[in-house]
Amino acid sequence: MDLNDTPEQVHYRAKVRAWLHEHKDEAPAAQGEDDAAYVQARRAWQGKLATAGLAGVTWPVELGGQGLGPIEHVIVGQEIVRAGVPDILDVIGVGMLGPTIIAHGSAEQKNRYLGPMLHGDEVWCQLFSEPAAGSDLAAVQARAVLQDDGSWRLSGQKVWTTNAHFAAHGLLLARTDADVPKHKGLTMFIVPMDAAGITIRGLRQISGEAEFNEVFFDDVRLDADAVVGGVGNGWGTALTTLMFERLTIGLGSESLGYQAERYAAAIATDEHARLDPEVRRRLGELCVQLLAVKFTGYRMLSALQQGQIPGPEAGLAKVTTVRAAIDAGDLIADVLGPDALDAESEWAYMISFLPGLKSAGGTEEILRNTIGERVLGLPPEPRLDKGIPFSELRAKERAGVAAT
Amino acid sequence: MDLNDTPEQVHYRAKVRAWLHEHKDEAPAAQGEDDAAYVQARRAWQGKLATAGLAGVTWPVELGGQGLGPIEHVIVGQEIVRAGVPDILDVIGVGMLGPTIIAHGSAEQKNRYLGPMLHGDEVWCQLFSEPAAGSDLAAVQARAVLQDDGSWRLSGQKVWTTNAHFAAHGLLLARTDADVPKHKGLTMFIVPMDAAGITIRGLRQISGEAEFNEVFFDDVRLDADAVVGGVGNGWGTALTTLMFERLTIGLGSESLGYQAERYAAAIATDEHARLDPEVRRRLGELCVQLLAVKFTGYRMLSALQQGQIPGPEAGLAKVTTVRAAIDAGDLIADVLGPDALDAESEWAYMISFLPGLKSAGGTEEILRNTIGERVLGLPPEPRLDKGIPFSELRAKERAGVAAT
Amino acid sequence: MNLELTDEQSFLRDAAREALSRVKTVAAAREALEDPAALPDLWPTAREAGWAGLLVSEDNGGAGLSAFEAMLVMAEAGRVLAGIELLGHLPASSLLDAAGDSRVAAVAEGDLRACFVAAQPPGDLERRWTVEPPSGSVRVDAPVLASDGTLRGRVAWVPDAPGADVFVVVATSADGEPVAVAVDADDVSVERAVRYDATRSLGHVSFEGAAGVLLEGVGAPELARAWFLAQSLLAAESLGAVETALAVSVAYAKERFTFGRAIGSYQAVKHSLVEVLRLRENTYALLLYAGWAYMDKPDEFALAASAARSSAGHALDYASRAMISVHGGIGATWEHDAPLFFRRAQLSRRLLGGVGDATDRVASELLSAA
Amino acid sequence: MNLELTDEQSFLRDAAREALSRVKTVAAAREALEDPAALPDLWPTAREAGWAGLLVSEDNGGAGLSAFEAMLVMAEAGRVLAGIELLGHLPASSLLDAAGDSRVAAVAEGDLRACFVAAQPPGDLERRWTVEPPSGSVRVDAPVLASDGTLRGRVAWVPDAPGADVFVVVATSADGEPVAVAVDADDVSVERAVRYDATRSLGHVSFEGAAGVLLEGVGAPELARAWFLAQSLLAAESLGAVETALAVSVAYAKERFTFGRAIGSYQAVKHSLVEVLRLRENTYALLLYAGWAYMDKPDEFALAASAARSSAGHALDYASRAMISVHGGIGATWEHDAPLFFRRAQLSRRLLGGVGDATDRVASELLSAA
Repeated sequence: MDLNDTPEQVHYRAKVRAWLHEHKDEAPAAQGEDDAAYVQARRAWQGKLATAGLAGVTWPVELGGQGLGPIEHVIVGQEIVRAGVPDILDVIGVGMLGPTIIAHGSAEQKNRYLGPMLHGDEVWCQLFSEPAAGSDLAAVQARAVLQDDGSWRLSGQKVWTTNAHFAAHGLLLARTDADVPKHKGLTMFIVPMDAAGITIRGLRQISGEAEFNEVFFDDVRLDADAVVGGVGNGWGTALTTLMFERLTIGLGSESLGYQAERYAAAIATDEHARLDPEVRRRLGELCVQLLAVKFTGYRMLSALQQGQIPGPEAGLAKVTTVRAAIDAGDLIADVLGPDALDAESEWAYMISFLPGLKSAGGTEEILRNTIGERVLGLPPEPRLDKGIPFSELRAKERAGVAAT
Repeated sequence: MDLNDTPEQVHYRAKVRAWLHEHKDEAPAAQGEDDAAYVQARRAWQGKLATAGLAGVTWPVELGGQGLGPIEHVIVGQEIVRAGVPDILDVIGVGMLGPTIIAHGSAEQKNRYLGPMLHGDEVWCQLFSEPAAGSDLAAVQARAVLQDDGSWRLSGQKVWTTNAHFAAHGLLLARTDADVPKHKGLTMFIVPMDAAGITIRGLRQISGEAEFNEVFFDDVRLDADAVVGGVGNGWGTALTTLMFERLTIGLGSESLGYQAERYAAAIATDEHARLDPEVRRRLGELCVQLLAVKFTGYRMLSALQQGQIPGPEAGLAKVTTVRAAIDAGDLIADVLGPDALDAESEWAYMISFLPGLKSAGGTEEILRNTIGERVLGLPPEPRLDKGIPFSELRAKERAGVAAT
Repeated sequence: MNLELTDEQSFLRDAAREALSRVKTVAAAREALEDPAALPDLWPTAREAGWAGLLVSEDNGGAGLSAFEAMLVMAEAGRVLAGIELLGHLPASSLLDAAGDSRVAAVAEGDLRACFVAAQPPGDLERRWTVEPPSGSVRVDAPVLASDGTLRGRVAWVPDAPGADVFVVVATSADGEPVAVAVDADDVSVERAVRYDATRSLGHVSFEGAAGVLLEGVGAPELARAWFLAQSLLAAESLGAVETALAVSVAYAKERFTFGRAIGSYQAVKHSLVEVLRLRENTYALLLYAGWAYMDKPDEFALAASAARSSAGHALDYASRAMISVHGGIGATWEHDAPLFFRRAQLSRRLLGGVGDATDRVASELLSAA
Repeated sequence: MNLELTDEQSFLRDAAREALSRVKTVAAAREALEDPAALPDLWPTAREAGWAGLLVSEDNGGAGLSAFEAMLVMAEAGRVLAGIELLGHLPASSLLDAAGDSRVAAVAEGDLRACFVAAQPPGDLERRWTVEPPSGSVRVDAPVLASDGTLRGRVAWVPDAPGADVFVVVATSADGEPVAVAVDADDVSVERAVRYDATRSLGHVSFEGAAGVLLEGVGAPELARAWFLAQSLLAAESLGAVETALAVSVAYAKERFTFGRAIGSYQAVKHSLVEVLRLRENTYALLLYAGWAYMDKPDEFALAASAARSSAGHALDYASRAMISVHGGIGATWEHDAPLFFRRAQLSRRLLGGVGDATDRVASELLSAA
């Protein structure tokens, strides 16, 4: 058991730190307005990071990456936080979608897309979730129909799409066969976001900010070579993306800002509250959780470094983080009073943001099912949708609603 | 809205109080050793209460009761607590099994059994639950087989049976037909507890005390007239008992001793803890729950008095009570330290007793299902046992275990 | 004993529901987050319905009803997130009534809108009469009534202060006794404060040598009673919001399918909604307790009202989060109603001492009686 | 960074599991509730396995291992509810080692069993070194070492005190400094105290002018480190119990059917067992933190060990209740193992400052650093 850097890691960290120190004045602000100029500045900064080898750290060297391990990836992340500069803009592309293309894409796709993605020249978005296919992702209804010329026509709606409004490409999961069970009739596509028939609409959250977008597809034409991983193999391809999503969240947890120290600092400003046993108990309990998440992250990293793939139980760290941060928001607002809820307050944003985060990205309930079944080996829920063609399933659901 | 006694109730309460005041010296101690002499004293006291009209308050007059309403029942209970004397010994018989016989029994059964039950001459026990049929009560396996002479032969095991070791009779749910779906092949019987083939064994709980018994039946002969409510109608008859069980628990909650005032008094003895904001927050939260239960009880009583039957949501009061009392035990042991866990401490007994109470009597989870479905109208869980003959169901379960 | 609503109470409740249904209050709650002018003025509705004089005795031109009837109206307002200025008005009106103040008829009529500038009564940890601080966890002294009859002090986060005509202020007199002082709006400086829930009218109120009328016959017991009345009203308002959150969540859980089943058939969803029901039932029972204690058990009113406030605050917090959660991602979007109930929960639980002080008071009352 | 166990650590853990599997410790835990003599003496096992000298440096005849290795052994003991006197012995042995006390070789060998009479280091609310009171919430002063070298004081609920050969006592010197004093058993009065969990050896310890040997070179930092070491060991022991509770509950949830389905297929059961797993994972991560901080980040050891203790206490409380609950009624019976884990949880969380003080310490450390 050793939590300290190896000599090689010490050296690597020093190199990264030196580069960041030298170039940090070239970085844009870590938070900025959601406008074109800021996005442009962040893209340029991503390009610099990529050129310096500080993006795609774990990507293969032949595809523009550094071919290093997850620990080096985390070291870069830690040093970026330490330097107070923003990380790459396209975390979703470089962390999740790029690796999916690396795993399942054709040689042409890798050649065409990975370089511009890594350097921020082309930002990507993930087009998986739909209004009726969230935690039950295999229920997607967006429909791609094969044309006689080998192209596809895509119609449907996606939702919860980060960065859609400035993305060049999207990775999209569509149904290409409704007459087979739901996991089997799916295909993954690369979609040019400037194609005719695409409409993007910001989706405002509780806080009032548009964190996500809805994206509408009205008879959008996709070329035959837009398919990633083969027709009908979309579910397997999507699982790869989800695995990298878990990894990205797990490895990136330190930069989420949900840290024990931050909340303690907020309470410490109130001389009365910091000595109140009830406040301290609540603060202590939530900080215990956050410290545990921090070291769970190191455990995961260590396992990754040994070549292990994290199981679904890694998702528990997110559950813990969100819960603890919700408790922190509660406590801080109890101590500071209604001003903590002011629109300008950093806490109001967090308090507003977290309830949605709790439901998003595969709800906690589905995660607990998965972990109970795959990690603890408990028997599954009775599934009423197994082996039933997707088209029939939808008809049954509609009948179910009508009957109640 | 009026929580106060009506003039008639004021009068009734005064009468009850006067009788209790006059006779309280004749009462045995409220708690005693679990021996024959104490049981005998309690039975004699029950006889006196019954003669004075303070037992079976809501039973019909023609069956020895007072023909009064639930409020009068509660008034009697409150005055008994106030007088510091024990209530009737056979709460289960008079509160739940007697009313079942009143509803479903034959004229002969009513004549034979109700009088001795009410007066404590014959104590009763409830023989429903089995090791593999607790919350899923309809899964009982105790088997009664009809003989050529019209009698029955009973074999099987019951569990969680209060008072079995000194009961004269038991009301028992048995399977009489395994080839029909599980709710349909059940019959209710009256069992003489001194019959040949019955073995009773005390079942010790966490605290070390035998709160309950296991009862084993080895080819026990039951007469044809032991059947209550008709062969194959056992499930309906059992539901009546369960409804009266809910009522008895609901109306008797005040005498359970889980009261806000009692816990506050325990904390108040510690001068440091009573001023500690963390202790006070925990105490306040659990007392809020207990006060709510108290007034929920009055609501239920008021509804009963208007002729309404309480729905399954009445069970939430028990959930709340048990949770709050668990929190109270926790808090008190945190404040008092390990001595609160001493075998002689009143708190150790409560702390030991509650976890079992939480699981017993239809677990909280089943209750939440029932309320979700019957009160909120939510759709049911998928049921895999519907319409399947009981014998097949058991075979499927065994196969399921073998497969894992 | 009869805890069913009387016919009059049912009528009052149904009439309130009907009157409030004429305005799209929930939609307005959303619009007002961006445009405060979008908030409808519901005071005319309150006047017409006779709510302004609910707690004023019939002799003084009111309806002579009691706290429980006021709670029924508050619950209806809470059910649709209606911003009516009753939380400030009703306790103030009852104090003006008790003192026989000259303005009471106009207040009962709703021609004058009153605002209660509350102070929390002393407890066993905090011996002073205190008011909300602008920020932080240390409560501050109630305003002071100098011997020359002028009032000085500042009270933050006063519900319904903006636009009120007469302020009924809990203050301490020169000799340290708690008193109630009526001050006209002209003598009060009110800084409007909007935080998170745009339907909640709040103001920071300052008195800088304001001329006040001492309310005769109103002492510590009446002032404490008014504080706990406000606690009950806030609890009732939250209860109404809980009921809507539950109904909307249940409806969605029946019609939304995932993995081939309606989500309401999953225990995680079902049990969570039953938990909302449990908290709802508990809160309602405690409001009955508070209503009864207000009339017949004055010694228990502090306990009952604090317990109701504590229960309601927790219930609405849980219910509004469950509402978001049951609706999945969409429940966290701006266009959905769930965030509006969440906003209501978050701000409400931090007003008038907050749910924390109410819970502490429950402990305090029980410990003192032990 | 590598957080996997080393081969030596795995070997130590497996050997401990093997050694402890030879005794029916769980059954003994039940029997000892009625007959204390039923408790097996596991000290010979500890001696043979070399656990007595785990934390003693090799120069002084020990294994020279670190806190994390000790935690691994404690977790194995906790897994089978084994009552071994390591919680008292190990921190004491490390202090004797640091001071180079003459008895350290015998202690490392296990010929002498040591007992740590701990005191909680001062914090920002409580400025004294305090020990457990016999009852109630007010902690009492640590024993006092008079200038004549005699020790006076009383410490309640000292783990592993009965039968110990040498006591390492945290005391305050005449000039108010914290010191460690070694006292032979002959000079100590120990009143055995059995409460609820018969496997936990406890004693109320009194010193009435006992002659003690001042441990040189042991000051406040070492004494604090020993206190937090004890916190980590107790946390590790609880973790082991959590792991058994989880495994047994999962196995039962697979084989028990209700309403035609294995109970583990119901979300209520499944999610509750996943919650046990979550708490288990959190606790294990914090033990890694504590083990690392003990060696390499002494400034964070108080934080890490307190967090581990807090997490473990909560985890075992939850896991043992879930174990009862998943087993339905039978889980609450005397013959079942679940109540033994419940007893372990209930008593453990109230020893050595309790889980409450540990949680407060987490806040205190973070607030002080802010």
